[in-house]
Amino acid sequence: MSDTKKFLYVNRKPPYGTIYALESLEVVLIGAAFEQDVSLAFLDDGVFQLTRGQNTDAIGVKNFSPTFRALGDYEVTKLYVERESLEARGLSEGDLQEITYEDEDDDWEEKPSIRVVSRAEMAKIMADQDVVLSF
Amino acid sequence: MSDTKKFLYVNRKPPYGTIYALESLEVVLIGAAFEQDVSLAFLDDGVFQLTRGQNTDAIGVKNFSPTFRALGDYEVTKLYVERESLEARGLSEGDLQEITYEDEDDDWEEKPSIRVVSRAEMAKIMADQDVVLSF
Amino acid sequence: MSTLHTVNKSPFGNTALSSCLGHCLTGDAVLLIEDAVYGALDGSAMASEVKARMGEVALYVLEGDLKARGIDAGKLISGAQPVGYDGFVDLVTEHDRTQSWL
Amino acid sequence: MSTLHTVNKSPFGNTALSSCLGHCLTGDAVLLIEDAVYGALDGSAMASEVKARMGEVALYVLEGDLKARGIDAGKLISGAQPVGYDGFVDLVTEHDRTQSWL
Amino acid sequence: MKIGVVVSEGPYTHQAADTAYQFVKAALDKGHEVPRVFFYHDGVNVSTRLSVPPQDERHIQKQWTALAQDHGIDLVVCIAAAQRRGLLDENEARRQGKDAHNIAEGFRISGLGQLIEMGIQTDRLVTFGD
Amino acid sequence: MKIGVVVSEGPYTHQAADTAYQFVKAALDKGHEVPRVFFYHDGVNVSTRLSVPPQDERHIQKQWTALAQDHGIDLVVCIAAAQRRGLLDENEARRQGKDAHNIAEGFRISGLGQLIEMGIQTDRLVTFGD
Repeated sequence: MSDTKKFLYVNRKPPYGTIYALESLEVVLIGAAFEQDVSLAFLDDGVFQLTRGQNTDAIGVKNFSPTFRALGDYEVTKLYVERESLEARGLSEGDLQEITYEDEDDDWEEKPSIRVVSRAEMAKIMADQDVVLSF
Repeated sequence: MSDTKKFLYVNRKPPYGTIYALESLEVVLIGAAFEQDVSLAFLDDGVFQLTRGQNTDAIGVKNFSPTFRALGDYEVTKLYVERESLEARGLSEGDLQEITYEDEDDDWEEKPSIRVVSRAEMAKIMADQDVVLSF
Repeated sequence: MSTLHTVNKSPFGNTALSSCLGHCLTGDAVLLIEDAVYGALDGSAMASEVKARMGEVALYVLEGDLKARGIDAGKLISGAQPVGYDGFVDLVTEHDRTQSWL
Repeated sequence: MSTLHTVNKSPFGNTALSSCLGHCLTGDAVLLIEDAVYGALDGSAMASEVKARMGEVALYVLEGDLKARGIDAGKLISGAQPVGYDGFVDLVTEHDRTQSWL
Repeated sequence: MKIGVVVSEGPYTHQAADTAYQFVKAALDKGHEVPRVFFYHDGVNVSTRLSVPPQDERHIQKQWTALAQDHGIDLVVCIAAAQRRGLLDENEARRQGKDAHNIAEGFRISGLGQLIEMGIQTDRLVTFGD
Repeated sequence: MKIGVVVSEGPYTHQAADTAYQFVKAALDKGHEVPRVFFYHDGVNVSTRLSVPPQDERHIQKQWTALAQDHGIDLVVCIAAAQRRGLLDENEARRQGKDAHNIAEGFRISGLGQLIEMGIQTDRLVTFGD
C-alpha cells in the first residue's frame, strides 16, 4: 500500500457569515503540499461558496472566492458539487465560477475542475475516502 | 411614563450543546435586581431547556436546570412556553419541570410560573415588549 | 406599534427564518442579513414560504451581504427590497423594537 | 467498508441530520451526540424521517448527552441504541472512517 | 435616538462583530447616539489586543477601539463571560493571580448589569449574534 | 488503533471541547493511541491559560493539559487560526511585537501541516465542532 491517502474536504456552510469556508480553503492549500489524493465536496449551503461575482467591499470582509480559481495550480482538481443542493437554492451550474486546471496527462489541456454530481453520487464519493475533514 | 420597561428574554436554543441557555439565565438573574417587567419566552429548541430530570454527570458540564426553579425568588414569574414547539418535539407539559412562585398579591399562594401558550399568543407577547433580548 | 425582525442564518441550514415568519405580525418588517440573504432567492425551496407572508410583512435584504455572496438583485423574490447599512438603521428607528432571530 | 456518521445539532433547528440521512449508505452507522440526541425522540416531527432509514442504517445515541437533557431511554425511537463514550470509540474503530456532519 | 448594541459572537469566526461595526458606523453617520456596545458570550473575544490577523484582512479589535475613541462609545465586556474565556484586564489578572492580561484599549470589563441598564436607557436595542 | 482528533470550537461556548475530552479519555482507557489533538477555528481558544471559569464548573484548559501530560498527547494549536483570535506563545508574542502571551502549558503552536500529517499517520480521524 502506498503512502497516499484519499482526503475529502466537505464544505456544507456558506461563505462570509462564518469563517469555516475560508479556513477550510486554507487547509486545502497547505494540504496540497502533502501530495495526497485530494477531493473537495460542496453540498448543502456549501455550494454558495462557489457563486460567481462575489464582492465584499461593503461588508469589510476579505473576498476569498478568487482563491478557488488558483486551486488547479496546487493540483487540486476535483471539486464535486451536489446538483440537488444547487436546485434547492434556485441555482444552476451557470451561477458558479468557472474553475479549471491544466491536465498534465493530456497535453496540458484546460479542463473544468467543477463536477456537478447527484446526491447519490456524492454519497458514494464520501464513502470512498480514507480521511474526511468537515467544515 | 414610569421607568419600568417590559423585558423579554427569548430562548430558542437547547441546553448544553451551546452555552447560550446558561448565559441567558445569568442575565435574567442579574436583571431581576433592576425591577423591570420581565418575561421569558421558550420556543423552538428553547423548550428543551425546561425538561425535567436533567443529569449532566457523564458529560462533565454543569447542570443549571435547578436554577429555573429559583426564578420565583427573584420575582421572575412569567415563563411562556410555546405549545407548537413542544408538540413538534414529541413533548407535553408533563415533560417539563414544575416551576412555581409565591404570589404576594394573593396571600403568598403557590402558583405555576410556566404558561403554555399557542404560537399566535407567543407572537402577541413578543409584540408587546419594550426590549427583546435573544439567546 | 411594530417590530423589526432580523435573521442572519441561511434558511436552508437553519430554521430561524421559518420561525421568524411564523411569529411576525402584519405590519412588521423582516430584514435578512449575513447568511440569511439567501432566503430572498427566488426559485429556491424556501421561496414559497417567504412569499406567503409578503402581503402582510415587508421584506428587506442587506445589500452588502447580497453583493458579498454574488447574488444579483434580479434573482430576488419580487418585492424584496435591498437596503444599505443606513437603511438598516432607519428600519431600527422606524419600528418600536428589534428582535434578532439568532 | 462502512462509515460512522456523527451529528451534533438538533434536527429541529438545523438540517445537518437530514442531510446526513440523505447521504449515508446501507451498512453505515449514525451516532447522535450533543444536541442531536433530540433527533432520536419518538413522536416528534423528525421521527418519521429518521425511522425511514433505520432498516439500512444503525442508529446510536450518546447516553451521557441523553441523560444531560433529561431524555428517558423509553422515549426513543425503537431500535435507537444508547452508547457510552466507550461505545463511541468502538464505533469509530469498527467503521472505516468517521464523518462529522457539522 | 439612542441605540444600544449587543455583540454575541467572536471576531472572524462569525460575521456578527463586522455587521455590528458597520451598523454602528451608519447609525452615528445618521446622527444617532450609540452610548454603549455590550460584548457578551463569545463576543468578549473581540476585545483581545493580542489578535494578529493577516495583513490583507481587517483588524476587528482596532476598528472598534478607533470607533469608540472617535465617538465616545462605552465598549463593555461582560466580566462573567470574559473570565470563562480568558479575557482579563490588569486588575482582574492581579485579582485572579494570572501572569498576563489581554484586554485592548477602549474596552472595559464590567458586569451584566450594564447590559440591562443599556436596555433601560436606550430607545432601541439591536443584537448581533449567531 | 491510532486515532487523531480535531477540535473546532472554543471552550464553554460549544460542547465540542468537552465531548472531545470525554472521547479521548475513553479511547485511551480502551488502549488506543491518541498521538495528537489538533485545535482549529475557535478551537484554538481552548489553549488560553487565562481562563477563570466559576468554581463549580470544569476547567477545560486544565483538563486538556493534564490529559496530555499523563498520556503524552501532542496538543497542537493552528498558528493561522490562533493569530486571528489572539492566542500567542512567547515566541510569537516577541515576533509580533505583542506585550503578552497566553498559551497554556501542554499546548504548542504549529502549522496546518500538522493536521494533514495527523490525517496521514492515524488510522481514524474524528472531528468535534459545530
